[in-house]
Amino acid sequence: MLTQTSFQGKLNKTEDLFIPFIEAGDPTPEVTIDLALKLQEAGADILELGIPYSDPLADGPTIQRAAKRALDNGMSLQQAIELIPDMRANGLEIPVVVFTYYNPVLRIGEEKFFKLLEEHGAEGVLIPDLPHEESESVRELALKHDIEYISLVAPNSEERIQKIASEARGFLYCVSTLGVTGGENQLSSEVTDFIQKVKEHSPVPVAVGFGISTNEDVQMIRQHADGVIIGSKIIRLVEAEVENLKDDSKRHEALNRFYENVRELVE
Amino acid sequence: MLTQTSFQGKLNKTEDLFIPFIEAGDPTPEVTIDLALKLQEAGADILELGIPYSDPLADGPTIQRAAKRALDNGMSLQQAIELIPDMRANGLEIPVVVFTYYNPVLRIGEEKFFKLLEEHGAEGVLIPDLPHEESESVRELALKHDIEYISLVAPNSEERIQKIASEARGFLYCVSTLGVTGGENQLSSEVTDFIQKVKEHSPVPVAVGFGISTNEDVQMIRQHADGVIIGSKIIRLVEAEVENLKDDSKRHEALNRFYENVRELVE
Amino acid sequence: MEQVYPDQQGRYGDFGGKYVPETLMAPLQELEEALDEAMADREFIAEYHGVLEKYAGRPTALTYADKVTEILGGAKIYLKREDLLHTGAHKLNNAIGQALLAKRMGKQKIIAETGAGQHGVASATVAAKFGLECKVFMGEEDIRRQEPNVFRMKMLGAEVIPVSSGRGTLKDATNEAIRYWVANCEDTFYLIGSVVGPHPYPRMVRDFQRIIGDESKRQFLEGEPTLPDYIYACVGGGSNAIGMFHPFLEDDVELVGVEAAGKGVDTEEHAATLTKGDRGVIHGSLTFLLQDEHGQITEPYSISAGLDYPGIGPEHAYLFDSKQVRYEAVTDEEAMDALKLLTETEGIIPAVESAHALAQAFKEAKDMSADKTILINLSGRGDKDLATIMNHFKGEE
Amino acid sequence: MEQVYPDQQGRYGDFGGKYVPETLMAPLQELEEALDEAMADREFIAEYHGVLEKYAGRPTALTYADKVTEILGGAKIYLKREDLLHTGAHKLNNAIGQALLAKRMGKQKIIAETGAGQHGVASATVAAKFGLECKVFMGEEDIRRQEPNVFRMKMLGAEVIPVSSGRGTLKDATNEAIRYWVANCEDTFYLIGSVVGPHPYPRMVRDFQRIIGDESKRQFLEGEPTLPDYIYACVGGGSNAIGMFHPFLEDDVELVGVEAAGKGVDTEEHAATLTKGDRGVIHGSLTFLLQDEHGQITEPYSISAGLDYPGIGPEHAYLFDSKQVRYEAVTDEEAMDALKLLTETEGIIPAVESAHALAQAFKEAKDMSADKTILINLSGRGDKDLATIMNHFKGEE
Ligand SMILES: Cc1ncc(COP(=O)(O)O)c(C=O)c1O
Ligand SMILES: Cc1ncc(COP(=O)(O)O)c(C=O)c1O
Repeated sequence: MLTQTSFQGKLNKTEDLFIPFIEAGDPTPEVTIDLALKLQEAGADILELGIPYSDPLADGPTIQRAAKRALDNGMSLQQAIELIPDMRANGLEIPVVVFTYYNPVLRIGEEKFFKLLEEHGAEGVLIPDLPHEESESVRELALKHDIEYISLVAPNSEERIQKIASEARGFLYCVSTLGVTGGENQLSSEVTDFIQKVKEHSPVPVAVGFGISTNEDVQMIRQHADGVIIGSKIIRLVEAEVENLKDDSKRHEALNRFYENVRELVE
Repeated sequence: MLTQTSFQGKLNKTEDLFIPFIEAGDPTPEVTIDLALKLQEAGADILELGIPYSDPLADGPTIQRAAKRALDNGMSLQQAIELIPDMRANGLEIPVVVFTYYNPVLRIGEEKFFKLLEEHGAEGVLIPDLPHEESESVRELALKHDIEYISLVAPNSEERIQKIASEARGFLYCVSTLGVTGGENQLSSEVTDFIQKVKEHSPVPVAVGFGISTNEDVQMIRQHADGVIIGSKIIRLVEAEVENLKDDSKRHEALNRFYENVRELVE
Repeated sequence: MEQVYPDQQGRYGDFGGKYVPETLMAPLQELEEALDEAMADREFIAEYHGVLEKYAGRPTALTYADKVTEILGGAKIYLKREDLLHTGAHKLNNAIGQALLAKRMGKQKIIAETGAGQHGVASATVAAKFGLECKVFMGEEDIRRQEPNVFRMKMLGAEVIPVSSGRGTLKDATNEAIRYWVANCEDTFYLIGSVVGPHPYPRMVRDFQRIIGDESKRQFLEGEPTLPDYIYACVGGGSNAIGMFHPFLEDDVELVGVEAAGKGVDTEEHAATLTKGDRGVIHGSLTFLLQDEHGQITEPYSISAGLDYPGIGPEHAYLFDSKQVRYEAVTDEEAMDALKLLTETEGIIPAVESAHALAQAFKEAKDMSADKTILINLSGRGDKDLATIMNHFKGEE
Repeated sequence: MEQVYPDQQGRYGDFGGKYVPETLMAPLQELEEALDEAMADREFIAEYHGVLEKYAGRPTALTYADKVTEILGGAKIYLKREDLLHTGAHKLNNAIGQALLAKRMGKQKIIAETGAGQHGVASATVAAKFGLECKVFMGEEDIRRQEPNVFRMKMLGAEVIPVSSGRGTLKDATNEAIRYWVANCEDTFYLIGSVVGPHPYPRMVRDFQRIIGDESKRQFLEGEPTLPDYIYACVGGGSNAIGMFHPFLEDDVELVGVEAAGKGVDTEEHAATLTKGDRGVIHGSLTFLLQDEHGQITEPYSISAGLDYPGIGPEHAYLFDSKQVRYEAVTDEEAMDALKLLTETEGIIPAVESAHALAQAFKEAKDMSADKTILINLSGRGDKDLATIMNHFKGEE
């Protein structure tokens, strides 16, 4: 592939990446747009935009709650994707990676899904319940639609690491620990070895996620990987302000507090 | 047997017998004595003195309640037998048949039981759960102690009727109906045939019991048998006055009412 | 040579007989004749065995309880799994036999007494299967503590008749059933649930339950392949115990019947008939029973409704008296501990009744050498006892 | 010739596969290797069959339901009696197989999800028997309606973990079990209760359940002696149905899977996955499921906790899609009527799940000629459902 992908075109750097996760529609579609912009302001390099799902197998209670809030408001896969042009119109420039479970994709149809992504200016997709072996056709479609298909590797991926890493696109999502999202993370020396090994094979930046919730975590990851992915912790910051964010008269200040908290986390 | 038994000696007639049943100790030992005398006054020819038992298999709810009242007052087989001399001292002249289940007899010992009966002036014994086949040794002991062993026959005794009836002593207790005591009695033509058959074989008077509760029942039985046995109905008359009978100031009148009711039943 | 008990009069030594109101003499005679005829009829026996196999789930398994054996560190422990029988206890063996006999006798109605409700459920079950009308007499206290079984009986189409006399347990239900039978013996078959009652009941129920022992003997000889050194069974009326013991009576096997000691044999609250009772007559037969000095039957107590009975089958009285079987008594507490141990180590929740046999066996097994083998009759499963078990252990959580 | 499904990728036609978080790919690989090795090891197979026979009570009976046959007046009706299996349902067949595999893999901890509680009880049972630590995930709604099973699990030493997400039923319990497994896959064996989940689960569970069909086939040929014309089984996840159907797939037998239509397939409240669902991914495999237009999984409903599941095993999806098996749906009402009929005529109280198979079979049997024979898989006993049954029929008294 000689030409640059849209993802690559929008990514400003390939090191020290900050990749936050928010759930589309949590607590409202409008707030999601505001949060995306605030995160960019706070230094986000890539936005992971979560699609709320009824049965998020890879997620812990925090993201389950976020999904429930979003679903209760009627958020869907298509509506979530349709938020991206609004984000862009309001100044979002960083690449957007849509994070969705596989079933909504199947339901809407894979072809239609990728067309929607392309048309609405998404640059990547991550499907946590579609491992490498099941994703071949999806990866081809992604390629065709100029969407980076983000792969994951886990500490127990073992021999499969090399294959997954070497075929990685966009960035490679390194699951730092066995478990669902939102757990506590203790970075052991084994994890740094694991990251090292992944980096050896990966043609794209290697970002680490799962359970990163403090500034110390962030600093530690930075020493080893090309980026940090922060999900549940960001959701908890949203959750702390959820009532204020829904209130027109309080939203502005809530967003500012959110911004300060994110800055504290990643600076 | 040429000599007369005590039972025969005390029995004034061998036809048109009225044989009431009371439970020893119901509601108190003293009242039992009073009731026995009132029954004699009302024309009783033989007194059936029931021994209260915890598990009276052949008895319906009325006699079960009487037994419970007596047992709650501490009545026992021996105490019940010891009431007979008191009855005699107060003027009771008719034969007394002790009605008891077999277990209390076994417990006290068969020998001792018959000695007690003899010493205390009882003339007969009836053990409803000791059928002919199981009663040989008891019948021998009875004979030895000048106690009449009262046998029962039932409508379904069939071929056994002849044997039981021909060996009967004192009087023969004809169970008029299948069932426990206290039921309703409908004297069918089969029953009169049955009584007839029993009478053919019995050397002693044939009395009919179980479920006789109205003057009409009594009249009907008199046409066919030598006597009527009235149990539950008498107990119900006691029961109706039970509180008054326990009250010294009201006993006299209660006994009179009891007397009137019994007269009405059998006259 | 196997001894032939009972004799013609229904006697096991001094015990047994027919101590019943005159009205029952004829139906008992009719029953005995029909029974003798049936038991001599190959077709009847084949039908009985066919229903046991194709409907009730016989043969039941013989399970080697390896984990509890290891934990106790003594004799090898085997379990005869009557808990796997349809409806959950050995009672069905007998109910099937008697129901087939009732049908053969042309009786369309059956009655039964029940304590734990297992015999009631078994009776209601065979009534449904063979198209008979069924009434079950059950004490009010037992209705309370065995509620699921009450509902099962009703679902099966039986009428459950609450008995309030006495303490409202098995003894009282039996009295009431007998009283009902006296009045209705012409068209009603009384399906007794244990080896109690007047002759020929104790013999009939034994013969319908000895399948337990016959099967165990065959399975043991196939597996081990010798006979067990000890056999344990709980004793309420005594049907599962006699059924298990009978085929081993002439063998070199130590047989142990286990009664319910309730809160202790030295308290007033127990059901240890042989350990603490005296000779007497109950429910139509001469046997041992719990009674006071005046011959009044006393109220027994056991945590298990199925052992909460003041009498015992006359054949047990005889086996006790002649020392052919050893009888022990086990408290509520010991039984419940054994229940817990079996549940946690073998994944089998036994009936509280059966847990009495387990408790005694476990106690003795510990001190035996590893070359000894013991067999415990697991007479039923504990599902019916969940409320009792929950209640008992709730303090411990 | 028997078809070899699934293929190497765990596919049954389009269905199956492994749609799981990356973290589970390694444990699934490890499981598949251990499973293939075990299934090729005669000793393992012998151990599995040994436990089934000596502990769990196999073979279970094949009962000719003469009375219900007579009442319906059509085909001859046979019942495969999984209700007689230890712990009361077919679930134990699979739990034994997986527990033996867990032991062989050196895993000391097992987890399980449960709906009706039968798989939870089966898992807790094998955990006790084989000395494993056990956690059972169970939805809060199911904990409420299957209370006796919750207590049984606790007695057996398992930890019951209440799941409050969703409607608190089987789907949610499964989600939570998978999440737990993701975090603890190194030392924990996930003992799935039906032919669902990522490959190799659907194949493994099927192979541990096909004993039902294998035995039935043998028993039928011994008895009738031809194969049945129709076979019915209820379908929740689909394990009892696949276990029964699989050995008959190549035979001239019409196979009928029965789903739960709840309050009616035209209402919102049902669990009729094949009848009303669409293709999608649930719990790691591609199959049919109940979902809304956006691909959100919808909440199923059935009176029976064991059928209250929005998905179905991928092999069923394939058999449905390829029309090898016919699938029907039966309402709560129809199932409960069939439960009542079987109880009152045959003296067998079936599980509410199994009653769905009965209802469909009875409906069809009526119109068949008397020379047809049908076989119904009675997957479990109704003891666990007494509260549900009581509640359902209480209006009628
Ligand atoms: C499981 C079980 N075991 C034992 C018994 C005691 O009866 P038996 O001594 O007649 O076996 C009962 C009685 O209900 C029972 O249900
Ligand atoms: C008795 C019974 N039958 C059927 C089922 C449904 O499961 P499956 O479809 O996997 O057999 C269950 C589930 O709990 C059950 O308990």
